[in-house]
Amino acid sequence: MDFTYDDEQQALREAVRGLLATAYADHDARRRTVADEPGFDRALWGRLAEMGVLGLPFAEEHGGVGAGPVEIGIVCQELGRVLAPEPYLASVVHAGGLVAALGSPEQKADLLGRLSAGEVVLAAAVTSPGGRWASRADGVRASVSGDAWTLDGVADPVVAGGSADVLVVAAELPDEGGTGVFVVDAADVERTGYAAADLTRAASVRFAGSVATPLGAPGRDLAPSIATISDLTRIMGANQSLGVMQSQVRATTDYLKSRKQFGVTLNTFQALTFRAADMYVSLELAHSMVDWATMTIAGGDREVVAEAADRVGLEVSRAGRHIGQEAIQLHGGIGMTAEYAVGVGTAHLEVLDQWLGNAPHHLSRLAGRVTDHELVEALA
Amino acid sequence: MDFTYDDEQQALREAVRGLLATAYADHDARRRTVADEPGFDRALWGRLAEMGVLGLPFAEEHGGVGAGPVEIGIVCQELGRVLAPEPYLASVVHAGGLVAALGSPEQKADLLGRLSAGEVVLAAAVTSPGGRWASRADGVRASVSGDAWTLDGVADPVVAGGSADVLVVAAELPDEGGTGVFVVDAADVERTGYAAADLTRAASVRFAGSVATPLGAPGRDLAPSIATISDLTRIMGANQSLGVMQSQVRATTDYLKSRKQFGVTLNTFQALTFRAADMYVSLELAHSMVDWATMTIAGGDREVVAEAADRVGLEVSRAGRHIGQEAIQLHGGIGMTAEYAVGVGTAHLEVLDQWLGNAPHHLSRLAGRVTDHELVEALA
Amino acid sequence: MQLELSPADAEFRARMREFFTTKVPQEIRDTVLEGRHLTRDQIVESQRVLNAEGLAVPHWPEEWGGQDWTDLQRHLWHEEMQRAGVPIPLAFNASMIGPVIAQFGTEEQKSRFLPDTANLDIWWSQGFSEPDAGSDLASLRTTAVRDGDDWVVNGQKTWTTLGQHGDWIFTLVRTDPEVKKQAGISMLLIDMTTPGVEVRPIELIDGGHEVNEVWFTDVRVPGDLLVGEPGQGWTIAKFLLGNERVGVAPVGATKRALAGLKTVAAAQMEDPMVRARVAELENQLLALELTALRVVAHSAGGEPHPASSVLKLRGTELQQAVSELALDLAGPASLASRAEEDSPQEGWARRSAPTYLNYRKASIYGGSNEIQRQIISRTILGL
Amino acid sequence: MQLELSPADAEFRARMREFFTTKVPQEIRDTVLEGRHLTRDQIVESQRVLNAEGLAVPHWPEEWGGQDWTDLQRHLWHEEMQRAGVPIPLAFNASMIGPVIAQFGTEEQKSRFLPDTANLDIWWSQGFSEPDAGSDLASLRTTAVRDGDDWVVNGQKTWTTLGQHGDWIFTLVRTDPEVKKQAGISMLLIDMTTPGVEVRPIELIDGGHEVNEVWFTDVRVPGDLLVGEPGQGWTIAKFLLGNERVGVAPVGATKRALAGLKTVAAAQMEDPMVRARVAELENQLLALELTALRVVAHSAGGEPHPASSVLKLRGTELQQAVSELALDLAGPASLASRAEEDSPQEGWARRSAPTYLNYRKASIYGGSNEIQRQIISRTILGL
Repeated sequence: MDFTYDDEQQALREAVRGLLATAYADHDARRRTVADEPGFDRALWGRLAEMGVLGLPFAEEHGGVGAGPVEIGIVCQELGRVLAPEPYLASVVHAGGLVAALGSPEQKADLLGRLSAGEVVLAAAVTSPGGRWASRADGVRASVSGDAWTLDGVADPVVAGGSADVLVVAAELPDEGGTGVFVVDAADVERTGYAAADLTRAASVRFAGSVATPLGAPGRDLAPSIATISDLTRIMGANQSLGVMQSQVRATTDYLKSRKQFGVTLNTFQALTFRAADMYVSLELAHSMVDWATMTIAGGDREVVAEAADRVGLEVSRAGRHIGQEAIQLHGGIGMTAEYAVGVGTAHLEVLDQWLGNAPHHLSRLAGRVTDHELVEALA
Repeated sequence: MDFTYDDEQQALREAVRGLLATAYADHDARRRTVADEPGFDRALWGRLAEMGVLGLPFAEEHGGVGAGPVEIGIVCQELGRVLAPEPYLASVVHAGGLVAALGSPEQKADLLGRLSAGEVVLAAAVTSPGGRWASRADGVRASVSGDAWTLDGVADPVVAGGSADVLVVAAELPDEGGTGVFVVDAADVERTGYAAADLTRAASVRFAGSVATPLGAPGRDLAPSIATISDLTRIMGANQSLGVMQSQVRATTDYLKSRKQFGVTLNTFQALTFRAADMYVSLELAHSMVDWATMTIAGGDREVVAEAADRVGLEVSRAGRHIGQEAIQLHGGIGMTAEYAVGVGTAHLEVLDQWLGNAPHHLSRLAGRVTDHELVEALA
Repeated sequence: MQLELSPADAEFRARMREFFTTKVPQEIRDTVLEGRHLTRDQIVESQRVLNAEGLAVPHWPEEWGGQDWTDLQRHLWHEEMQRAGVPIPLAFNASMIGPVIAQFGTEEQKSRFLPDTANLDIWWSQGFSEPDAGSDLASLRTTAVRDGDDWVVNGQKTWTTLGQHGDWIFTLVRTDPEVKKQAGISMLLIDMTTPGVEVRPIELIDGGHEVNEVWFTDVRVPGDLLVGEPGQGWTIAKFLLGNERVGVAPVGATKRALAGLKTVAAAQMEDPMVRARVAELENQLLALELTALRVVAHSAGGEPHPASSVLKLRGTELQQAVSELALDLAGPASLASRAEEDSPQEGWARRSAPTYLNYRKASIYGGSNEIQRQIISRTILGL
Repeated sequence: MQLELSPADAEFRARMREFFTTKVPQEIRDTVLEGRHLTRDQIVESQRVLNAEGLAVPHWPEEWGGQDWTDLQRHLWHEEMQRAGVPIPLAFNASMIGPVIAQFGTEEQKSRFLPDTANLDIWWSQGFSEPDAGSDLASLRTTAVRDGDDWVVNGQKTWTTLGQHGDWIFTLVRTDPEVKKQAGISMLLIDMTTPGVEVRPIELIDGGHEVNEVWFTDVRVPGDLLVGEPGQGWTIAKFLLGNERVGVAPVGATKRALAGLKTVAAAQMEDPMVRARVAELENQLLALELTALRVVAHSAGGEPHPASSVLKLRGTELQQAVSELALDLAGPASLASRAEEDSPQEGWARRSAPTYLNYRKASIYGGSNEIQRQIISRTILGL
């Protein structure tokens, strides 16, 4: 049992942090980037590809690096620290994860190779309008005629869907055959992009007879795999949230030390410093859960990962709401402004949770299983 | 709409407060009283009778005073302020309430007359061991032979059951006839008295062929009436809790002003004074709900009273836990001692809630009805 | 003690309900009820409808359009407006500068400003907060220097809500830098079209343009636009900020928002955990509303009831809690915050994240919740 | 990073589990697991079983019975004890005075006291807090005045846990009233049978007799019972209070208590709100346990990890929250707190109110949660 990074992991963290510092030296840089389309920095995306970060999760034979979940978590934490709007979670972890899990060798080599090289952006279209983290598709239907598949319906939100070149789409198979996963060229759909509250981008995607290629062997019900990749994405999203929260606690602490009111700095007021202490408590507890959940992935057991996703999802959602709200409150008015990173961080935390699974969702699932075990075991 | 007491109500408050101040001038007096049997001050009980307080809810023709719910609430608040262990809620409000609602004219004149005069103590036996605020009896069964009724089974907790002269008992009627209510002479049962955590008294009562007289006409299902009297008792219990909380907030405020640590009084520490402010917020919100619930009784609508009991039960349980816990915490070690009223008050608040209905219970009932209305209306 | 309204008050309430639901345009009310943004014109139109009926500024002196209502009647008026989705009369006009001019202004100021203020012919902005004077308002730095009969104003105000719509702004300025900081402050009324006044938008995290910075560079203000005496500004500001007993907590609007969620997220209301969360909030809102009624019933004369701080504190907490529930009910659909109206996601769900973020301000502005706790612990508890 | 225990650690854990569940008497373990009170004899017996196996004081120096374990092994040892219901070795002996004597004591003090302390042949009490020196420990007033080779002690200690069982008491006393308050404090070991020592019970709100006042009236203490140097008491006390990295939060015991409720209140586990409450607590406990593991894994050398304050703070909050759940599940049965064993109400339900009340102390003693927040904000956050 070991909660520390090895030297290579430390080096990866430093390298990613260094690269992100050039692109997002301050919050103004992030503001400028999200003010324009595509809502992220394509040059930075390219440098992440060169550094191997985009190919981190994928096998070397498919153009990737073959790193483990801890490394991917490190990248997500660093992205979170600077509120980077790059679609790493959506494109690499989620959509790339679906391709890596379900694609044929040729599809993997093609799509993951180009994704790793920064040549294409992928997006996963798995949620229907009004839908709530289901692994069964219900907004898009697949039809087959001979070997030719087409899709009809709407997916929304499709995170990074506006800038994606290729969509990885969950769709209902004919004859109640369950949920299939298809690759669709973004040129063959109707897309309406929009910004979420944190100014990261998503899209509403309409399929109307769109030509689709099954990912892997066609016609199988892939709902369990979709669920597993969602769980993995949830855990990596929690890593990203952790990075955001770390920055918020640091910013709040710095602000309390420097901001004066009534002739003294705010850290003179015990009611405020104690609330900062409570923020730190939430942060550390969430940090532990994030590390744990990330480590569970290596074991490769789907049910263990599903459990870990619910547990870290609940913990990070609670911590994120607490820290995100207190960060604004302890900053006062300035925390409400788009010019300042703290309030935008609070928006980012909510977008991550509502996209990937919020506290009531995870709690409801955990509550359903509460009598299935006697004790929750931290160590196997 | 009026939330103020009239002159007579003010006078009643002053009179009761004055009388209680002679008996419970300080917490030591309460400690001495609860250290001995019967766990309350019979002399004080007699003086309450003389003052008309024991007969407050009952019609003049039955030996009572015929006062309204506001007056009874005032008495309960004052009892709560000094943590008085007298069984007013159990004997007058609950057991007396059952007699007043269900008894024949003769039974009312007899039992309520003697109760009002302080000649007998009544207790309501309506809960089975492990039972949870049900209005249907399930621990005691009634049998009839000719006109002669007998009871068998166990009721527990029976608050004030150890010192009661007469028990008012809910029992299952034969042939699935619902729940009846019976009067039983305490001499005809086996009782094991005990102290609750706040040192008020309850008892386990075993009926074994105990001779019982039906309250009112025999053989009817009285579960709805039992529920209504429980609701009324819940609301009066909330009045008593309000008195306890008022004392706790006052004691905590006084302590913060006088207790020194690190060379200064505790009210120098903003983290503590802000928590006292939050206690005050809980207190005032609960106060409003208690006044409102008490006023709903006058309308005489059972469903309105049931709703009010759930609402005030939830609010007072939440407020009581918050205030009770903070009162101890802000006092530190001394709040943990039996010598000091604050910690005992916390125990008293919990005993009242667990006896009459705790927060999860009331919340669960309110949640069940949440889609039956659009808005909750404060004013009719 | 009694719960029922008197027949007169019940009749009063019925009259308010009737007027609000029939005379204020439905489109304006729907906009409020659905949590969408009102235009400047809608706000003006609504207030003029009220003012024509004498319902815009009932708490003002009768000679300036006020009504001799009890506090309970004002409460009922305020609740019924929220219930019907009627925009509350612009606070800067109706609750802030109007009562100040009526109390402290010259007769000339009263006749010049009060009728236009009541009718929203003048849109007032508030110029109190500065970048380094938030909760610690008395340390403000904007100066007004006497020059002949005029004052020359320099400095910066911030968090000026809806300042982009403002015709005039009432400001706190430092007229005497030599004396104790509160004593050197005065209140000036400034025409925002005066040369040297510049309004710059501040973008908030919900993407809206709701607050502004207002810069004053050698702005010349005629001497007859000072309210009260020089140095009386702090007293006037305390009067202004403590003036509210009614409507401190947005009870009615929050109740409506919660009730609305039961309809728009009806399917999720089958979930017992959602039901419990709604039930808990409804109960807390009831306790808050009853407390507002108690405060109204107890308050005597012009002094604000100290429990107003309880209402502000709890009112904003519950407003925020309901916005959290809305966001959680919206789930993934909440990502479509800045999607256009043709989005397949429902409007309430799209607005849930911006609303959640916007309401974070509620516990900061108008006296932060920390200030409210300070007031409770000091003024009420004597700590 | 990896989650699995090393084979050696896994084997270690298995060995602990085996020993604790087979060698410590079942009756003692059941008493712990059911939340009943242990007698003095049970506590002594259990510790002697552990000590015979070298498991009572593993963190002491090896020559005095310690084991050269990693912090992780100590954590596993501690968790397995709680899981099996084994009473944790008496903290006053094993965690407090033992390490102090081993670190600061003379060789004579070590050989005289350490073996008996490890084996609980001496039951130690703690004499730190005073009526006017709680969180502000440095303002203590109990004095020790030099008289020949002896010290003469006068004063009063309070909150002396289980002092009624004490053979000896380690005390902080003021030996020099002239210097800065921390500098005038020394640590004395006092035989509680010495004339002038009087122990008076304090009754707590749960009805138990768990803490005491200890009065010293002209108590004569031989000079060789001073630990370290005169004036070193504050340093020693800080060492003693900061000595704990492992077992700061009662994670294992709280987990067991929560798991127990699932069994004893099985019928109520059908209620979705109860399930949600249990699930939330389980998750919070997991986060706490993982944090304890992170602290263990990160801590280097003798310095306590600053996150120990997180563990203490959160650990007591969760311990209290589980006791609240138990009380709410018990409902009316909880009224039978002081009923006898033949009560028809179940034991767990009868104990729920006293346990709830007793655990209120958890956030007060051993450094109140306010002190922990102070440590976090100052030491960790630099505020």
